[in-house]
Amino acid sequence: MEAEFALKTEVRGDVLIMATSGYVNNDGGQQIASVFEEYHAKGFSRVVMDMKESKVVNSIGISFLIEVIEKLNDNNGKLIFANLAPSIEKTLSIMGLFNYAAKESSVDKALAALA
Amino acid sequence: MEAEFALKTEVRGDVLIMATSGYVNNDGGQQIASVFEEYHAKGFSRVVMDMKESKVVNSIGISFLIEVIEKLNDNNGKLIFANLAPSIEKTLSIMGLFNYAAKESSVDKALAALA
Amino acid sequence: MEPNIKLKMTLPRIPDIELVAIEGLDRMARHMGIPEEKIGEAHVLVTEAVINAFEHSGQSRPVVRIEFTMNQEKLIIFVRDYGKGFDPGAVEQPDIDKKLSSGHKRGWGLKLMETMSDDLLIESDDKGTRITIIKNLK
Amino acid sequence: MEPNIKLKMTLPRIPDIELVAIEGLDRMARHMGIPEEKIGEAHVLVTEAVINAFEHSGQSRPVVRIEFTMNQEKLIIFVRDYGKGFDPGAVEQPDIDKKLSSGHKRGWGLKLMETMSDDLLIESDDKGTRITIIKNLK
Ligand SMILES: Nc1ncnc2c1ncn2[C@@H]1O[C@H](COP(=O)(O)OP(=O)(O)O)[C@@H](O)[C@H]1O
Ligand SMILES: Nc1ncnc2c1ncn2[C@@H]1O[C@H](COP(=O)(O)OP(=O)(O)O)[C@@H](O)[C@H]1O
Repeated sequence: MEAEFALKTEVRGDVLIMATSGYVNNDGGQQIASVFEEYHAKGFSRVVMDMKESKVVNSIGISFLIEVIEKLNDNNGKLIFANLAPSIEKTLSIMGLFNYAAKESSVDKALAALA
Repeated sequence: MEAEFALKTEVRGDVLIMATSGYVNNDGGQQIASVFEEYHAKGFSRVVMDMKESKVVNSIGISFLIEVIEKLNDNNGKLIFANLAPSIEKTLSIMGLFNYAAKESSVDKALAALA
Repeated sequence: MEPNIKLKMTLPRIPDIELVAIEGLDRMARHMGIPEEKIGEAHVLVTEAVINAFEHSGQSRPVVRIEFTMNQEKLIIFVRDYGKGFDPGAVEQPDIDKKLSSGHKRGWGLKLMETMSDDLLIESDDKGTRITIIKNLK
Repeated sequence: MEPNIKLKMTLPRIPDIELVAIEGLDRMARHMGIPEEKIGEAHVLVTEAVINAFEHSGQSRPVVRIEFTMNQEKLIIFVRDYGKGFDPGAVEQPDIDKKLSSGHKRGWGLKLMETMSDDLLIESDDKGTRITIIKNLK
């Protein structure tokens, strides 16, 4: 069974890494958006979303990522997803998020792509 | 959600430690009984059942532990349960298993009690 | 006061399906803020009732219905099968001393349900069995 | 061939209750040996359908019914609410380019269900909405 949503953040140089675990529902999406906003206000514009520990998402949760992308676009920022489960990757793809964000198979590869 | 049953065994001196994880159902109980039988045949008669990673059991699974106790009784053996969740402890208590087996709050305490 | 919440399921006979009922119960209980200890005891009630309904009912294509009704004070679990029924009065009380030397180690489900519940009603005839279990949550 | 297996639930409106339906689906799928990839896609179908049924139905004390029928080839998901209904033809198709500059980022559920399913039927009137989703599992 999918666990409750939780979010861990880590900063590596000028990159913000947000790692989700559990079900990315409405609350989860809101947490992502507000933690992002906090760092964005401090000037972070390069973000890795590590979703390794999430197997289930819903479209409400994910719609908050569109907000993240919008804000990053405004100042030439970049978002890279890492460790997507196949059904989450398909969800993001149907929503067209990969027109505005990249994906990599690991956090290390995402960091390398941002370097 | 409770995970699938799995069993790990470890030998410390002349003590057999069996650690369950997940749902102790019919299959789980059978696995415990047959792994025990294997070691019992080699002469092990002191056993610690570590149930830290199990939160749900059923009475069919637990009834195999009566078999374990019966065989241990036949040659002065001893069984100690460790790390029981409250509802599992209550289940074993209602079944009267603590008339024939002990319980401790950790594997270390169980080993100390056997030493 | 928060009104009753209710969850109903009709379960197919597949391995460990009782864990789906338990998952539903857990979500309800967490939402209502029920203490972990009471939830753990309710797990036992659900597990034993569902297993019995599938195992002993003797239906060729068995289904089991389960309903949970919960408020802050009480949980009512209702389990129904469409099997051959049984006479609860005729079931022998299990005894660990006898079980130890017997070939039949099982027979603990009803005793566990009786001891862990606050009230237990069994209605059974040749059309099947309905078990109603009341568990106080305070 | 293994016959159809069937699981039915009537869900209360509590947070994340859709995960209980997903747990039931997972147990059925594992029992039938369905590939992980198909199960993951079915999760999306269930989640979106159940969330919509609770969120948009406008019932004062909402319940949602969900039924899974599964065999080796096919999964049929049926979701029913007793709400106010809607006209699926009048729902605007979401578009990421427009969403980026809009205040309304949501509106993806129906599109995800349509794209991930093999067939989707919506029947809706002022007595509520029934969604039937077919997902091929091979
Ligand atoms: N739902 C049921 N339908 C028919 N018989 C039942 C049912 N539940 C219990 N029984 C009868 O009662 C007996 C005792 O059940 P229980 O105490 O749960 O132990 P066990 O299931 O291990 O035999 C069963 O062996 C069975 O004969
Ligand atoms: N079960 C339902 N009952 C009533 N209206 C619904 C239902 N499902 C969907 N709708 C309507 O269709 C619209 C689009 O739904 P959807 O694509 O899932 O996006 P969202 O739920 O994010 O709005 C909803 O906003 C709602 O107006």
